[in-house]
Amino acid sequence: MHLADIIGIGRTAAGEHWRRSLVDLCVEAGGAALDEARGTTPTAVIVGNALGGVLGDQQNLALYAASRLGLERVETHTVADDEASGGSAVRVALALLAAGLHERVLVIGAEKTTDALPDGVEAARAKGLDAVREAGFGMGPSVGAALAMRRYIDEHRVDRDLFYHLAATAHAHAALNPLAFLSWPLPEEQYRCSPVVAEPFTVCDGAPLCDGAAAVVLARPSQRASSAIRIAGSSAVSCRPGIAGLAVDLSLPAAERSAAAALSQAGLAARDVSVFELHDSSTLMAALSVEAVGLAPRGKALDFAARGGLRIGGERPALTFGGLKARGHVMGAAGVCQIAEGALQLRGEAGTNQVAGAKSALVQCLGSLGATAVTHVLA
Amino acid sequence: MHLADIIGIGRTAAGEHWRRSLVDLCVEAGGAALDEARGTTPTAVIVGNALGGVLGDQQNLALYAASRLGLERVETHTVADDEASGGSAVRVALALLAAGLHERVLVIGAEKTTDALPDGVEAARAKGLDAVREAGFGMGPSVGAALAMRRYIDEHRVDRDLFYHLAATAHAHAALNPLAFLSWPLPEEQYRCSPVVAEPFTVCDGAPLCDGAAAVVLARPSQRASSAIRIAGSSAVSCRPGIAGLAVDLSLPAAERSAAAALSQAGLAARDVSVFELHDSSTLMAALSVEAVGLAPRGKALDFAARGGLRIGGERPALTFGGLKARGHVMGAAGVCQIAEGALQLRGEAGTNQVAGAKSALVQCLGSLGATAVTHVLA
Amino acid sequence: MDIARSWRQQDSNLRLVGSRCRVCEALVFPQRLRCPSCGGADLADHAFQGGGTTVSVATVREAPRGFAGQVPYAAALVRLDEGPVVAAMLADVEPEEACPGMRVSMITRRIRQDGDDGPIVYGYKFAPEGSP
Amino acid sequence: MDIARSWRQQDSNLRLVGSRCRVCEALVFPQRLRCPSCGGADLADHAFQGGGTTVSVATVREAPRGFAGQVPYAAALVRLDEGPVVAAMLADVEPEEACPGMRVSMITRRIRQDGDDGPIVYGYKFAPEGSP
Ligand SMILES: [Zn+2]
Ligand SMILES: [Zn+2]
Repeated sequence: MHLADIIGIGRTAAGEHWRRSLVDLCVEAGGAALDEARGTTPTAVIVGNALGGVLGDQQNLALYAASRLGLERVETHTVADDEASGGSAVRVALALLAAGLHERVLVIGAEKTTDALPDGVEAARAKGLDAVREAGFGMGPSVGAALAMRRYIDEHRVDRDLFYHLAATAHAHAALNPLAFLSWPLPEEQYRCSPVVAEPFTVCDGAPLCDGAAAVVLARPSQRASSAIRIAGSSAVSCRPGIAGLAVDLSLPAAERSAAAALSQAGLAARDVSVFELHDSSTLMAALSVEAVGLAPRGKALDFAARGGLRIGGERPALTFGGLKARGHVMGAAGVCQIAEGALQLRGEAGTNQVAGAKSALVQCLGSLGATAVTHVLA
Repeated sequence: MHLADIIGIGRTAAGEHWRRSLVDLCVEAGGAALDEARGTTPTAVIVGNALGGVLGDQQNLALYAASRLGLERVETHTVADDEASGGSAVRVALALLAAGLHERVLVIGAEKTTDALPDGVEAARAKGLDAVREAGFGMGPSVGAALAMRRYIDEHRVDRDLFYHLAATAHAHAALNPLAFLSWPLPEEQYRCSPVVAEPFTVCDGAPLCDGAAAVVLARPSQRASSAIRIAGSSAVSCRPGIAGLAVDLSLPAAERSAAAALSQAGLAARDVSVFELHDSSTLMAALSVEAVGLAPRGKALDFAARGGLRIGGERPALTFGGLKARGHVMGAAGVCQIAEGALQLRGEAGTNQVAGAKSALVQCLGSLGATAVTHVLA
Repeated sequence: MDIARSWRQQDSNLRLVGSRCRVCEALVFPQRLRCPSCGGADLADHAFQGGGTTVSVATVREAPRGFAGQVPYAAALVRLDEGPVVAAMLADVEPEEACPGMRVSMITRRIRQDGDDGPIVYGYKFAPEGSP
Repeated sequence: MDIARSWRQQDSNLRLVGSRCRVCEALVFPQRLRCPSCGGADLADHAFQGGGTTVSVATVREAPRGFAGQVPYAAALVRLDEGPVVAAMLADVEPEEACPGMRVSMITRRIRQDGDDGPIVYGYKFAPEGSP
């Protein structure tokens, strides 16, 4: 399928943007994307943002982002699907384009976490799990991942330290990316000595929450031949929220279905895809994602990563700009950031992060510990 | 145009639902709509909600609503466009249908305000205005409406008490509606003696925030002849946020453009429409809405209401179930609630609130004091 | 602001009240308005017995806001004897001694405080069976 | 949590710093990254003089959280002499004496406190011109 063209890309660094508000971040990334798509003015602005509500930030964010970008008389929507917000925003934009309601849509993902203290951010994030039965009983995404990680170790009989290789892959790629938050290689020793968050889950198993934004201008498929990157597949699937199901089954059914549907639309199999941007909000989620997308059999994601299978230059290059784990976890911005990174790969503009000869990319964004999955295939 | 059919409707009462959580309200309204649309299972669930984030409630709400309704493997999105969230959710659902991505979509609008104290809710609501320059300096929607109301009185040289007739119209209709929150007629004496919130704006000028939810099941237009109510026009427009612009210009350009576009799609003029559900979040907003939609010239909305022009049985029946002002202001649920009410009118199922011979309805939902407008025309 | 919320949850929190579907007999925790198995809306309250077995355990050392005063604590998934799996903290056990496969039963403890002056919320935790 | 936010806003709050577009000379308050008139990104800081005229006034008696201690107060829209209209509280005037068309000038006052133990935020209010 040819759902849309990506005709403009903008990204801020992932990190601590003390001088920027949430709206500022939208304007910085959105403005850069508009500059790239010069000569075309979008008539809709869709913003994905996860925590702005809980953290008391600007509401009706897409309205304010559009207005500060000088875009008046446009359709604006703000999508809040937890960590999948960015992917969902792209998805809503595609629907507006495919419905023939707009010719050009600006999509922004943005998150501002550093205005709040870390324990408050973790509590805010926990509201994306069951707010009453999980968040209300002390379970956040890190505790949830820890419970699943313990099960993964027991069930698949793997060494706990093998999770290192997923983090190390992300760090190795982030070390090449000037916009990354944790832009350095991760020594195995540092991983092993990392402070415990929820045994067996350590600080180095989690992706660092930070500020950031990314934007793309999407256009209805042009009739003329065009060098623009195409969105060739798109699928959003939600099912079965809950830490219990995740940890008991050790699978991500929404991610599996969403990836399969998006690949099928694009006429591709996972083995045909050049680049994988996955939702590695923790090493545990990275492992389950790698398996859900079909890059390794159940229980074998860690081995695959340890063999270098996910490295740039490896069999299935993934997290090529550092992933959430080392580029930085920009929450609601993540999905748009991934799309921008995938598109840069296909343009051949990924610089030191370039995957040689990249022709297609699978980009998957997850919310509520994988219960919501949004996958796009670029070609 | 024939954008979609409304094949199921569900509503909770507007009021204080102490026994219901935000997710429960979604399930109650959504379940009723599903029951009406029996035999069809939607493959997407879109939820509009305004305050759940700021008030620390369940995030990724559409995921949890879908799951609690037993809908698995569906696409879910949560839309947060301030008070326009409900209208936006309908709009996103229409885009998914028109894009051919789904055949049936469940749309839910839900809001839960009574878990918080009123001053906290007002502060939360204020984040839908400019969070830094307005909310941060003590301006909420009520203060904004007060500043605009003072200008309206000065500019149009009207008596402050003339605003009574807009509130009285809503109350007269709510008195007939068993699901309304303020289900009684409003005596003029009570209006005149109402406690001041922000002079000249009184408690009786504002719409009472409360809990509530509404849902509709939308279907792609059927090829076969069908008695289902059709959505014949749809437009979302955002422009120029800010109390200053509102109060200086005393107009709602987003609402004007959105109404004009939706009517044009439906092939109707305002004078052809049987029922108007407008966003009367205050008497001031009601006046500007009536003028934006073209029911009265600038500055003449109060006279028109005083003449009974907006009453059921009057020239342009509006707020026919009591509007936000007296049915109750369910914030992010309002837009879906209005759609449900409009559809009931066209089905002839509005009971004591029925507008005789209703053939078309204009439904308009506003966010951020009118900077975001979403209009649908039903026929 | 959380007083109404706590009040609404007290049956679930204090007595493990969930729902039983009158149509398909499915048991679910916590209470539901619709049956997750058959979609029906005819549900009755059902108080679970409180016995169960841990499925997974994690020792929490960095807690979200509201729980910091309790670290370290063991978070667990407990499969109730009637079927549903509940996420809860363990009590009356050293976190490092908690492990998957332990028999536990429900007890009532202080769960969290919402803000420094907010209400204290009581609810279920699980303790090793036979602990005092 | 609002310390970073307050710090970021201090130029705007304390010195009415907005932006001037180097392309089209538009003046805007507060600071912008993009010019609202021409869309350009070449903007310089611009401190407004602080003089202006009230466009509308409302006496607030029921305030949102964070402002209750100040009621009654006059909220106003002030058109700065350079053009932009600012929403702000009035000071040094009885609320009922405030009216549209008053000449006012900017002063620095305490605006709000974020929570009982949160930081106190200072910023602009407007007082009648020539008041002490
Ligand atoms: Zn059942
Ligand atoms: Zn300019």
